[in-house]
Amino acid sequence: MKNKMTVVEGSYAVAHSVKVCKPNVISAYPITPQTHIVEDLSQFVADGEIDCEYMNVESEFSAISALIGASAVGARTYSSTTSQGLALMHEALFNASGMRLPIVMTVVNRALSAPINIWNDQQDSISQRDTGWIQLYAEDVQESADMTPQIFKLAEDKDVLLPAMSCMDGFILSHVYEPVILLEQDLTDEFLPQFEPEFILDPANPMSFGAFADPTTYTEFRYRQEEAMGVALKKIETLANEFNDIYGRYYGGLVDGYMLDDAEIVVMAMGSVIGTVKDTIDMLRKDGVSVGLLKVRSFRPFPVDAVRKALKNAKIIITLDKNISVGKNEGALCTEVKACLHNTKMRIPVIGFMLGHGGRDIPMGTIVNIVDKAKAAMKTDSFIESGFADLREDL
Amino acid sequence: MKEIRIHGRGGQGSVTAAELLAVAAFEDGKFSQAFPAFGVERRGAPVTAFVRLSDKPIRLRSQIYEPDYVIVQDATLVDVVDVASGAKPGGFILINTEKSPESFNLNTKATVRTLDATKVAMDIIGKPIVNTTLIGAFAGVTGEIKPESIQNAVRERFPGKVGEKNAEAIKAAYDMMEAKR
Amino acid sequence: MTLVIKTAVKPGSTIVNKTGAWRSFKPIFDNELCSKCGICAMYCPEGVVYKLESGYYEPDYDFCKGCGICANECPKKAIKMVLEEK
Amino acid sequence: MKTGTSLLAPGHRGCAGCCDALAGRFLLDALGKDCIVVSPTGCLEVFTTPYPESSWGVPWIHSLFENAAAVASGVEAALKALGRKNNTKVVSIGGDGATLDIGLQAISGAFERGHDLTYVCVDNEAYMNTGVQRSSATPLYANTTTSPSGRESRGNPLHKKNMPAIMAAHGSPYVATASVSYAPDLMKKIKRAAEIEGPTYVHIHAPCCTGWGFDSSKTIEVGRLAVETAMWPMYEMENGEVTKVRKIKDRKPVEEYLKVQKRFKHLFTKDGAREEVKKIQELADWNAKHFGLE
Repeated sequence: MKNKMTVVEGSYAVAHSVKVCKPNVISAYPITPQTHIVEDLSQFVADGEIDCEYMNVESEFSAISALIGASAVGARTYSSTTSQGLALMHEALFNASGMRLPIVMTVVNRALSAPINIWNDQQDSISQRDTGWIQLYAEDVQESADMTPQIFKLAEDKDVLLPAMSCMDGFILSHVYEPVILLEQDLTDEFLPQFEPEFILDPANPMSFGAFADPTTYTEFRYRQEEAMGVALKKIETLANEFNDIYGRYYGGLVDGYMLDDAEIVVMAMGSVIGTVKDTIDMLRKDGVSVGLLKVRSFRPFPVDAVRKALKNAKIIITLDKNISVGKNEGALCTEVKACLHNTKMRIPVIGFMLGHGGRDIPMGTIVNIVDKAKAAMKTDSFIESGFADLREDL
Repeated sequence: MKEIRIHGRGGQGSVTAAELLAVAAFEDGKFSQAFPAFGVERRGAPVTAFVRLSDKPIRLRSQIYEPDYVIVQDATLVDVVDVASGAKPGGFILINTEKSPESFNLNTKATVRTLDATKVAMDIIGKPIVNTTLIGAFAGVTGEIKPESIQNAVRERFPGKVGEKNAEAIKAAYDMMEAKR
Repeated sequence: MTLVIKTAVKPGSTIVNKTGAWRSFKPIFDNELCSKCGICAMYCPEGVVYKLESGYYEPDYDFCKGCGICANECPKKAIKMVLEEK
Repeated sequence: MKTGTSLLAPGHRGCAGCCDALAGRFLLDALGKDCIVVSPTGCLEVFTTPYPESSWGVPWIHSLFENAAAVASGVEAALKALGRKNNTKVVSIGGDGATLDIGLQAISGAFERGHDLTYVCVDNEAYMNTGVQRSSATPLYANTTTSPSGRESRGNPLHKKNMPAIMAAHGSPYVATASVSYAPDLMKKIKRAAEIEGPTYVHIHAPCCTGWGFDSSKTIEVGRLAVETAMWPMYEMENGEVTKVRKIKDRKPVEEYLKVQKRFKHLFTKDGAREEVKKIQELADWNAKHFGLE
């Protein structure tokens, strides 16, 4: 495998993946740290390496709006954004999912203003969790690259037809240079079928899209989205395996465990912090600490059953959230995991730690401290409230 | 795993140096990772970039606090930035300067090495661009990467005459430092 | 669930909604006065004043909402609005 | 078989005497079947597509209030990318709120990018869909629910935004003003706009009986008065230059237009508002002079 690797920037690897997925229309607006992806795609267009309409629009709002039109015409559509840009798209995100248009977008995760901050956390995509978009989170550059064709195939599946976000941590993954296998065109052609929707905007068969639904039908539109998310849940597993058959790489389906089976303390997290957690676990295991990891790949749909199954031997659960649900004093993953365990016989304490906001670094020491707190809680049976893991005392 | 921290000023090519080291190390058969300490700095401001080299795939994504090696692109940075911060005993701090290592009163257990990379670059490349010369010197000091691998990485990144001249400077700096290893 | 929600809707399907029930005044066309100019058809907001083979015009009362534009615009005053008897 | 059956089917929920329904029908009569229509949120969108029905006999899409031009530009780009553009016209039709206010940025972007599309504004001079609130297309001194007349107010204190000039300034090859009261002229202009390559714009003046306060039978008559008083100048612009105007014979005083509408009633009460009417007359005079209407 190593001889197929090359050292490139994360953004380039993802842009390359987009290229081999052959989108018909790309529409994007530049915003740090997403810029390198759209610059690379623009260069591919300029060099004739990709045959598509590339739209340099005047805002993120128009970027997503243009793709709504393009997708309804039957085009494979792609965009990439982050932070404020994603927030600006908010209204249209609901629209894309409500119209069941399988637009694919790489979200290069970044903090939200104010105060203005260009660095990584996951507040942007997490804030869009109820928009009806699929959300997958990647651990490293290779997974970000590999997620792209998987998510196109998932979104465009005729039983799913939901827009989807492939989330990668800003800078940490988008600007890192590391060895990666750039996706092969022939394998991608084999893996990813043509997008052939049943209904399109076509004068030969003039259907209307985006009708006005009153109280007698609106609920059922939303229900069908929920149903499609249920289908997506199963397909994410299948696609991960199909991808493995063709490309020979696997990252877990909905979730993935590391040193999990015998672990008393289970750390749950999403995105690029996973690697640091794995190294920390290796170190702690040497000291005899019974700790493991449950990586969450799919946040929407949320894999309730898979999480319950994976946590069955845990004694205490730690969630790491690069987001803050202000007013709840915990992050979104923490809330989801707690909700997962409710209405079951599993009585496992869940302690949520919020960290890594606005690009604050997460060194192994921070993870060690968190695990220490969980250890102490297990020993004394004392309850620890969720909260911030890396607050400065001097500010 | 070996960890490297590069100090420079915006516009001096610190991030490119990190990237080239990662590419060269990978060509040498190691796994590598390079990333900048992302900032909003503009030309002239102090910047930092990081590199990790390992025999195994690299998973760790935090910044580097205890580097095995430090590269300082501009000796004037020593007054502004704590370039020796966390440097491991037995490691090296490589500074671009015409001065001797002893003239820097750094509080560190790492070994300080110096090279007038600006002169080497001026003589060979004809421009005071020191990032490539310094990573050549880094290879000479540490023996972590083959100079040929760095030369190849530079040739690939800057095809043609520019790459060739840089490759020449890399070899010269390597030889100067390797001789004193 | 038997209700199948499709996001795409069939063309021209509002035809099932007979808006003639909205009408309180009904346009009555007098062919004696009509000059067959077609202005009544042109300015009908429902698009339901149709030209007959004879060249005269006739509204489709299934949809006519009785707005009175046709009567107001008729240059020959050949259309009268009369109170709907229901 | 009934002759003249429109591509905009009846059974829609527009008001009796609706100007939007007329504009929508004229649009499709002018374009025929080979087009794709994008509507922003507004009366026309709401009353033509009550799920699971649609009045539209051509492919049609509604997304949001402020993004119709962006959606239309995506439709056009996708048709090109998929090799299906051929002669298919991409048209957006929206109200004055969606055009002059909330959707302006998306329109500006689409026109700047030079897409081959036509944007049609049906201007009834306020937010009728939500109950007659003022927009930037509301004329001076008009009474709306958010610019009411009162002891301290003579209605809307601001001037109507000059949207056609804004579109012409974008370098649009064709910009025209039209009126629902002049149907053949309107359809000719829409056809022309659609046939010209690049982003073109048609601004239709459309009297709303409900919002302006006149009998439903008077829609066409009121629209005609706007033109005959020079309150609504009708002209065509090619590449930024006015190339054609509709001349007015025996221009009428603005009172004749204003007096038939409840939204200007407060200007004609016992204690009157002669100054305000005079100001409106000055606007009409300016139009007449500026466009050479006489």
